[in-house]
Amino acid sequence: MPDERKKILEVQHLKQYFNVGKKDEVRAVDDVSFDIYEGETFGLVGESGSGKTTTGRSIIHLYEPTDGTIIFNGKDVSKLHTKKEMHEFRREIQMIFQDPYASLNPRMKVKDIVAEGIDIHGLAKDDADRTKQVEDLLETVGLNKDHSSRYPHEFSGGQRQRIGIARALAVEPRFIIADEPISALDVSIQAQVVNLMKELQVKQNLTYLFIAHDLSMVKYISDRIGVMHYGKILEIGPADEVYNHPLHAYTKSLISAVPVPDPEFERNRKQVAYDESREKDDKKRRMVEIAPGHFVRASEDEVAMYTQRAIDAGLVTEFSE
Amino acid sequence: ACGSKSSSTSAKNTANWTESAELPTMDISKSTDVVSSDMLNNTNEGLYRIGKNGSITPGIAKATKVSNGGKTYTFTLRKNAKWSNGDKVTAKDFVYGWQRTVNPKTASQYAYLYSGIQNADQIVNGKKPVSSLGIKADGDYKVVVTLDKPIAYFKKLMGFINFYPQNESAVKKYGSKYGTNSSSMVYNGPYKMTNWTGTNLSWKLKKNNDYWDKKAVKMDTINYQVVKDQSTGLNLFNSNKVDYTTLSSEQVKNYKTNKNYLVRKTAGTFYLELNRADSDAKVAKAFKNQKIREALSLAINRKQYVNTTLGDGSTVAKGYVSQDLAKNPKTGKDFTDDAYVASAVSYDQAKAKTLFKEGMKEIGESKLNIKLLSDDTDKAKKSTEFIQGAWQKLPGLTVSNQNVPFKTRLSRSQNGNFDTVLSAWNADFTDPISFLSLFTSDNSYNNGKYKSAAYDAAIKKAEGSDATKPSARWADMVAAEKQLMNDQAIIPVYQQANATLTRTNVKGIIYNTAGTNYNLKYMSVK
Amino acid sequence: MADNLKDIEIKPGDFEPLDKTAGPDNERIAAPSLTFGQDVWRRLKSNKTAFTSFIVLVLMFLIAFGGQAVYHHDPNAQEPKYANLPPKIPGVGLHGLNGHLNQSGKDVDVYAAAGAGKDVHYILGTDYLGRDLLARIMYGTRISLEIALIATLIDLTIGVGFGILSGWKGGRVDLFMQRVIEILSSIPQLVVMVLMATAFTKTGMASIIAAIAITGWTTMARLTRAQTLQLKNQDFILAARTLGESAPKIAWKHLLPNLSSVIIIQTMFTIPSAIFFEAFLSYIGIGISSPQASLGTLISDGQKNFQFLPYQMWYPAIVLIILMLAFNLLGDGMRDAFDPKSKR
Amino acid sequence: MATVTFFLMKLMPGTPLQNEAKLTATEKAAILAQYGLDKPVWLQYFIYIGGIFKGSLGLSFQFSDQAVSYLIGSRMGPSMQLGGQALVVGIILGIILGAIGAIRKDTWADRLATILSILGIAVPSFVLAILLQYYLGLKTGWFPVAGWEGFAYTILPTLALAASPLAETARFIRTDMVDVLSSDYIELAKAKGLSKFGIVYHHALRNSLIPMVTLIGPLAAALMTGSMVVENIFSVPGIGEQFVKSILVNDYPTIMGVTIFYSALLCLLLLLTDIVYGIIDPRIRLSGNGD
Amino acid sequence: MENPENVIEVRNLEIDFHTYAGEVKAIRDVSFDLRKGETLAIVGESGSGKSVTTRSLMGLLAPNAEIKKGSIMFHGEDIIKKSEKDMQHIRGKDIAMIFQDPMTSLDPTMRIGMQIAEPLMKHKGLKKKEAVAQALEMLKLVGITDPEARINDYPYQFSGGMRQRIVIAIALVCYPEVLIADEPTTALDVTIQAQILDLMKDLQNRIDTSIIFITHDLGVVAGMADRVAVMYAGKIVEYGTVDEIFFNPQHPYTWGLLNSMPTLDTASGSLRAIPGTPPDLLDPPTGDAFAARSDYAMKIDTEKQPPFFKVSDTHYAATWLLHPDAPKVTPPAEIVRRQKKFAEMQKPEAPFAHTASKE
Ligand SMILES: Nc1ncnc2c1ncn2[C@@H]1O[C@H](COP(=O)(O)OP(=O)(O)OP(=O)(O)O)[C@@H](O)[C@H]1O
Ligand SMILES: Nc1ncnc2c1ncn2[C@@H]1O[C@H](COP(=O)(O)OP(=O)(O)OP(=O)(O)O)[C@@H](O)[C@H]1O
Ligand SMILES: [Mg+2]
Ligand SMILES: [Mg+2]
Repeated sequence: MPDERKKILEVQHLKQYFNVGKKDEVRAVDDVSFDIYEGETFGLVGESGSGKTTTGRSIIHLYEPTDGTIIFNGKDVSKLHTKKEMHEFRREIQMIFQDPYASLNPRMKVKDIVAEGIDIHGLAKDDADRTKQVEDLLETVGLNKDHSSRYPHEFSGGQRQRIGIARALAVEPRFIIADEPISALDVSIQAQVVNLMKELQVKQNLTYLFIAHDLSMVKYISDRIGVMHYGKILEIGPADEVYNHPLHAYTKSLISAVPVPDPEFERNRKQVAYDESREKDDKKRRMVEIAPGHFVRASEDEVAMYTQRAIDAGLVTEFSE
Repeated sequence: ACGSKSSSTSAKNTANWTESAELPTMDISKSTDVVSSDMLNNTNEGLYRIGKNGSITPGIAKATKVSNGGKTYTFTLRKNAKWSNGDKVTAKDFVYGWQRTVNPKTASQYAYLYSGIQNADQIVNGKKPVSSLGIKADGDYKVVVTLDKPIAYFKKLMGFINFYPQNESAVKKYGSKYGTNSSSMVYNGPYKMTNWTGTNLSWKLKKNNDYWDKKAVKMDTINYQVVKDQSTGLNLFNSNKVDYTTLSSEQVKNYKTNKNYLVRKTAGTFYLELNRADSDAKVAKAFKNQKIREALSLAINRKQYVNTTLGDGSTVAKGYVSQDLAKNPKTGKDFTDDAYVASAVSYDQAKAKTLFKEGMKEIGESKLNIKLLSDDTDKAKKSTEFIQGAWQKLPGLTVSNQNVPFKTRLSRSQNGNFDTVLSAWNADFTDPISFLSLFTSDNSYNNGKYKSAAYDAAIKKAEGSDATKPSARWADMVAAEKQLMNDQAIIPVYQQANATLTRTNVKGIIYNTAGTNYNLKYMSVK
Repeated sequence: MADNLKDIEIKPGDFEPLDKTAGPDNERIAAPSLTFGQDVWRRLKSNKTAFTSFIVLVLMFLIAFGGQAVYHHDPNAQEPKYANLPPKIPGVGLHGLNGHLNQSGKDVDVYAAAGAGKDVHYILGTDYLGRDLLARIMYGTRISLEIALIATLIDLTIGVGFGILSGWKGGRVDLFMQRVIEILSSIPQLVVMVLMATAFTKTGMASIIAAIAITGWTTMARLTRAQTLQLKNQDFILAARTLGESAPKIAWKHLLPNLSSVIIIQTMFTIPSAIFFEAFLSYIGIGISSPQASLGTLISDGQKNFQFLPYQMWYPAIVLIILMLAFNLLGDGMRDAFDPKSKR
Repeated sequence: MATVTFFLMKLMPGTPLQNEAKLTATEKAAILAQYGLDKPVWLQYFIYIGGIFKGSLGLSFQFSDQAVSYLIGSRMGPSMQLGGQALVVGIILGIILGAIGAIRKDTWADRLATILSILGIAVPSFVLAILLQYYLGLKTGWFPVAGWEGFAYTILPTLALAASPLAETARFIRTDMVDVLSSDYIELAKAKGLSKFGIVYHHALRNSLIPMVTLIGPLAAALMTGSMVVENIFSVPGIGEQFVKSILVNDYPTIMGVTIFYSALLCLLLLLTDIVYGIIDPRIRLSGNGD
Repeated sequence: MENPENVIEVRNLEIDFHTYAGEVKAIRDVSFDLRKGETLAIVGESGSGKSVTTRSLMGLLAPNAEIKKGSIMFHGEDIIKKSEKDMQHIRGKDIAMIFQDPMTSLDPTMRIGMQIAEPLMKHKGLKKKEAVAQALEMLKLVGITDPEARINDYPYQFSGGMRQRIVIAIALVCYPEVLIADEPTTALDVTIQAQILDLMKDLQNRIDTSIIFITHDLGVVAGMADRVAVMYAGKIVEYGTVDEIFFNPQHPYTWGLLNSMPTLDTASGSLRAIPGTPPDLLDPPTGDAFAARSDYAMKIDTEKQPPFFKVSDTHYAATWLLHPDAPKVTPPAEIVRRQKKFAEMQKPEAPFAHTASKE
């Protein structure tokens, strides 16, 4: 059971609102709670604008959360007051970005991009050490060391993404938030990056928060998946379970829409429509553990229904509760 | 041409005139500038009207009696003079007008001209009531003026617009609007003004049919337009849109032979003042040195300056007092001839250099930096550049120019905030004293703080004991001028002239060198 | 599809598996390494108009700042007797360059009239004080360029600084700073100049610079702010933040280099507008004070005699126009060169 | 703005008095009282600011007894007319020139349009004005040389003034339109089979014109500057010409008044363009505040 | 093979782009047909020439493009030879196009009704009123709710999915024979993508348009296409019916593509990535462009370009592996799995023969 493992990140009732008090207030993240265990990959899916990126950025403290707590490695992130603590935090948690074209400063050489973290945290003894570290990192992500004196625009999307990964790895983080790291890449290249990430996870004992809307890839890479919609997480569970036996109607609909590279399957595919109005009734909802490790956001009167679904799917036996 | 319908030049008895600046006011008590004084002079009339060569010709006054040793003047007014509102011009109008001007509440900037008229100074200072002014109406048609002391040029003053009568009912009627546009004003002169809104750039003078001497007035209309740019003026002249325009120096060069070319000398002298009370001790010390002063004067090639650089008809200054201003009452010789001190206004670069060296030695300095202050007009800039160029040829002298707006220059001059300043003085009336009174030790215009007992004494005599003795007074004034020049108290540069193009078919304009520019009463178009 | 297999000549060994280790590197980058700067330079060079402008400007700078070394004429040396002489180049009979002028309808040899000897000739003529016009134009160009450079400096310091700060801080600070810019730019620049000219009691460099310092940088601030607003949400900035980079360092390392194109382009437009501004001030009489000269004072002096001594206006005006054209065309070219859309 | 101007003016040397030296203390006091200069500066300030709200800008020094507001009011007409005409002429011609440049990008027509438009910026308005006056006024006699008596008199000053807005507009429209022409919706319009003209007229022009609206404010501001010179040369009784004069004679109340007037006008214009922008750009019009 | 069923026949198309660095050989000898009523999908990596190919059909190539060779026959006439004026009559009427980004494809300042009506006014000569009325019909057809109210709205008032519907409405309003859809759903969410794809299929059935569908998402291809062309480095490397491409792929690049995607059945274990990057088209390799990245490359691949080898009547692939003399290689496991499935499908008792039914 995953519970035995150490929780590296605990997100509790995170709320991230923008333009608070103004006409155009956006509740990008609205009461989101989840945990991530050390060494696992937690996938976060949902449609555009559902708040995935915002969640990621709140965790890494690019935004000041409106409400809620984020506990990383046992420490409350919002209580990291001293510069040193913040610095330490910045080393342990890193981010990989969606757009490989926008995430690298076009006016910097690859070696300086990769070394940025090394410089900030003073991780190199001298210039030679810095160069060596950069070259090692490039090698780790499968690039040549003579790439280090080139500019980002000379690289293809996949190569750039790998440079971005090298930059994140430079400070030897324990936790990486990958915000749609492959969405902008060609299919044939996506696998390169995903494979690299998996490899690194094993080698360096990394934990990932993997954000994507490509469900098949998320399912493939993640141990557990959270499904977001309108700033809320609707369902969390083991990847296979969520994918094969979604409990929440929204998850069902989402999965039914994923195109599959199989003409036969596609010919018989039925898309499940989702009626989102139900979500907006004013009922109180919270995350309920319907099956072991499988949570659904439900109101009290919905619990029975979800439980029944879980039973039907064989996720729980009738007596498990 | 497309826009030039019937160019009014062709129409009989109409002319198109230009002015170089707006008309700021038509209030006699408030006029300070040339344009308004020109307009007032032609739309109004005082006791006299200044005629050809500064002669005094009859105005509202029909007869004058001087009594009491030159201290009382009794003017008899003509009965047919009328205001444009129908009122008769009476002695009361003079009394009212004068009192209004000296009244400190009116804040007339020319009230100082009344100095010498009984109680005027005290009234201006607020020490005596306005009614105590030495002017009384004796019936409707007799004005009696009492002076503190005889004033030699008093009659000339009476042709100056500040002494013109004012119609009380009109002043009261228009209140604060009085004189701010052509219809809030009454006229008793040869012309009436129309179409002036108070701020616009064009207006008209129309023949005044209420004028007592209207038979003499030939013009029906004179159209005025303000043209600030001389090229524009020339273009307008050449396209027959105007009959008069002033010329810039380069324009002069090309129009010297033009049949319309006409130069008007003015009683205005440009001179350099040297600040003997300079805050910069070194400069003050230098300016107190006679040799240095002389060197600075000798270094300036005035002839070259007026001919090539200025080239607008201005002439080399023969001295401080301007040429053609006054004639020796006995010999008829010009003042400048009588009082000529050649060394003070000539050019000798070699001598200048030696003198300067000597002077510097005397004060124990080798280098001198002075600032040359002047207006920011074109002419002033050219002048300062020229002088700067000339002066910098003197060993050890560096000159930097400061060109500032006119009023700033004035106030800096008067506050002594300058090293040397290029100033101009235009005579208010055609008497050398109008110039000479400036440099008495206590005169507020003596910006350079020149002090000469001899000079002061000569002026005092001319204004006092010799006031009624023309020849003695003349001699006093000549002596004063010579003293000034020998001391090189100031450095006269040039006498100003206005080069114009004036259509040859325009006749009968009387130009004045001092006071108002011109008298259009007898103007005509052939 | 005609795949006539017979036509294909197969050599033995053709179907041997390829030895990958010997083959070309998978991650090889073939294109030569061009830095951003080189790339811009290349595109600029290929834009003939802009490149010509660039050359012209370089020449202008050289002549304005180094010309005196070759053409030894004091721009302030007066020779009043040779005032207003038209251009004369010995041996050139061309009207306009032979020292003749049309005066009152007659062709006059002005040099002879002024009593100038055979050896006296001024390439571009003289002004009203007999100063060498060519020397003065060179000098005036220098002063104008100096003003332009100062304006640029102000743009680069105040403008860029203000823009970055405003954009980076965002929120209320930004709102306030934007108001400041709005207020400043709602004052016509001339008005500021007038205020300055009067406040400084003396016109000249100081007041012009002050006026430019007050309003000249607002466009630059606006542009850099807009760009900063865009940049600051770019992933690479976020990346730097997640690495723990401090704000000033981000500004220096990430913002500035990426603002450079905007800044350079805007500078290309600041320069001519500063030169122009000065010229305008000179025209209304509150510009550089004599005997210093700028192109503006030269033109406005010359303009008064335009009908008689056209050369006095035309030569400085032509220099000014060329400067303006060159800077503007170069600016346009720079904009294209910096535009990623015109990559090809 | 008024505040800044006021205090700057107070810093300035010189007084309105012409013959200061000859005036007696009482007279000076009277004059100062007339202009309200006898009071402490801070009081003057509040009186002045108070006056502004009542529409009073004090009295002019140069025109004795003339209210600055009257001065501005009576001089506004010609300036507005010239400015308006120049703006209209400049913008319309500028749009045509700019559009030609954008549509025929990188051809000789584009280059010609570019050079023309940059010349409009490069030739100082005072040079242009005297050239126009000399050649089109005096030499050919087609237009009146100077003055202000009817429409014919407005043509040359309008042309002289229009050069810079024309140039600015042309450049702006060109860059903007080049952008617009490479946008996706133009591609779609091409894919619809619309003709080149149809694309430009129905899609490109409108989209490049909308941002143009924001340019009007700065253009108008530039016109104010230009008008000072042009009005002077063509003897137009406008406010700009008066402004230059008041600078040269230290007529502070007028300088202040005109400055405030200009700034207010500009603010008004900016506000107006904001509103117009909202009206013509559907994105802003309907959402209240576009992002 | 002049087939009357073919709406468009592209032959030996070669397109170069003139750039500072040299000639970009973007399209290198491309030939394909588009049949009436079918959906032809073109897949391939970014930069492989999908967009350029289809733009050439519209006569909308960038100014620096040069068509070196080849022909594009549309109703027996070569589009390449047509004048701009003639092309204007074809665009929007006979051949219509949808672009990738619905957010920027619509004129922000024009009411959508007008935007849809424009082609009608241009091609059918309709008056504005009639055109807008038809536009309204079209809006209904693409499933915009309450079209009467929305016809006068501006684009920004619609969501991305709605906008793409409007773009589709514009493209289809003249009932074109050919619809080119260049990555019409890439910018959209999966759920909305599914809706749009359904809509397109539905409309195709009604209007009987031939569709060229460009995408790099094999899942979408599987759902949409009748036939598929796989492009790599400016060439078509394999084409066939959708089942043939998905279940019996022959080109190593196609293998790589299919292999690098996790599917429903892909259990954990690593994905097989295609290593390296596509070649630089400034200087395309002499032989098989994919050789450098292929695990199955042979010596000849670096020397000679492979011709098309016939796999079936409808299926061709350009790889030397199909040469009779070439050694038999075992494709990756996933491909083997797929080929097994294909073999099953080919058995006579297979429920239906999808491809056969088309012919
Ligand atoms: N800085 C911000 N200010 C205001 N609103 C914001 C801000 N950042 C994000 N939002 C809004 O918050 C919501 C969630 O955005 P977020 O980027 O987290 O979504 P996402 O799930 O990552 O979507 P995508 O799949 O498109 O990346 C959106 O409606 C977005 O517009
Ligand atoms: N205007 C152009 N100038 C130069 N090269 C061009 C131009 N347009 C396209 N290319 C080149 O042509 C090749 C094919 O481009 P194309 O746009 O057809 O690719 P694509 O397959 O549509 O890719 P994507 O999936 O990214 O849309 C690319 O290498 C591209 O760089
Ligand atoms: Mg996101
Ligand atoms: Mg494409």
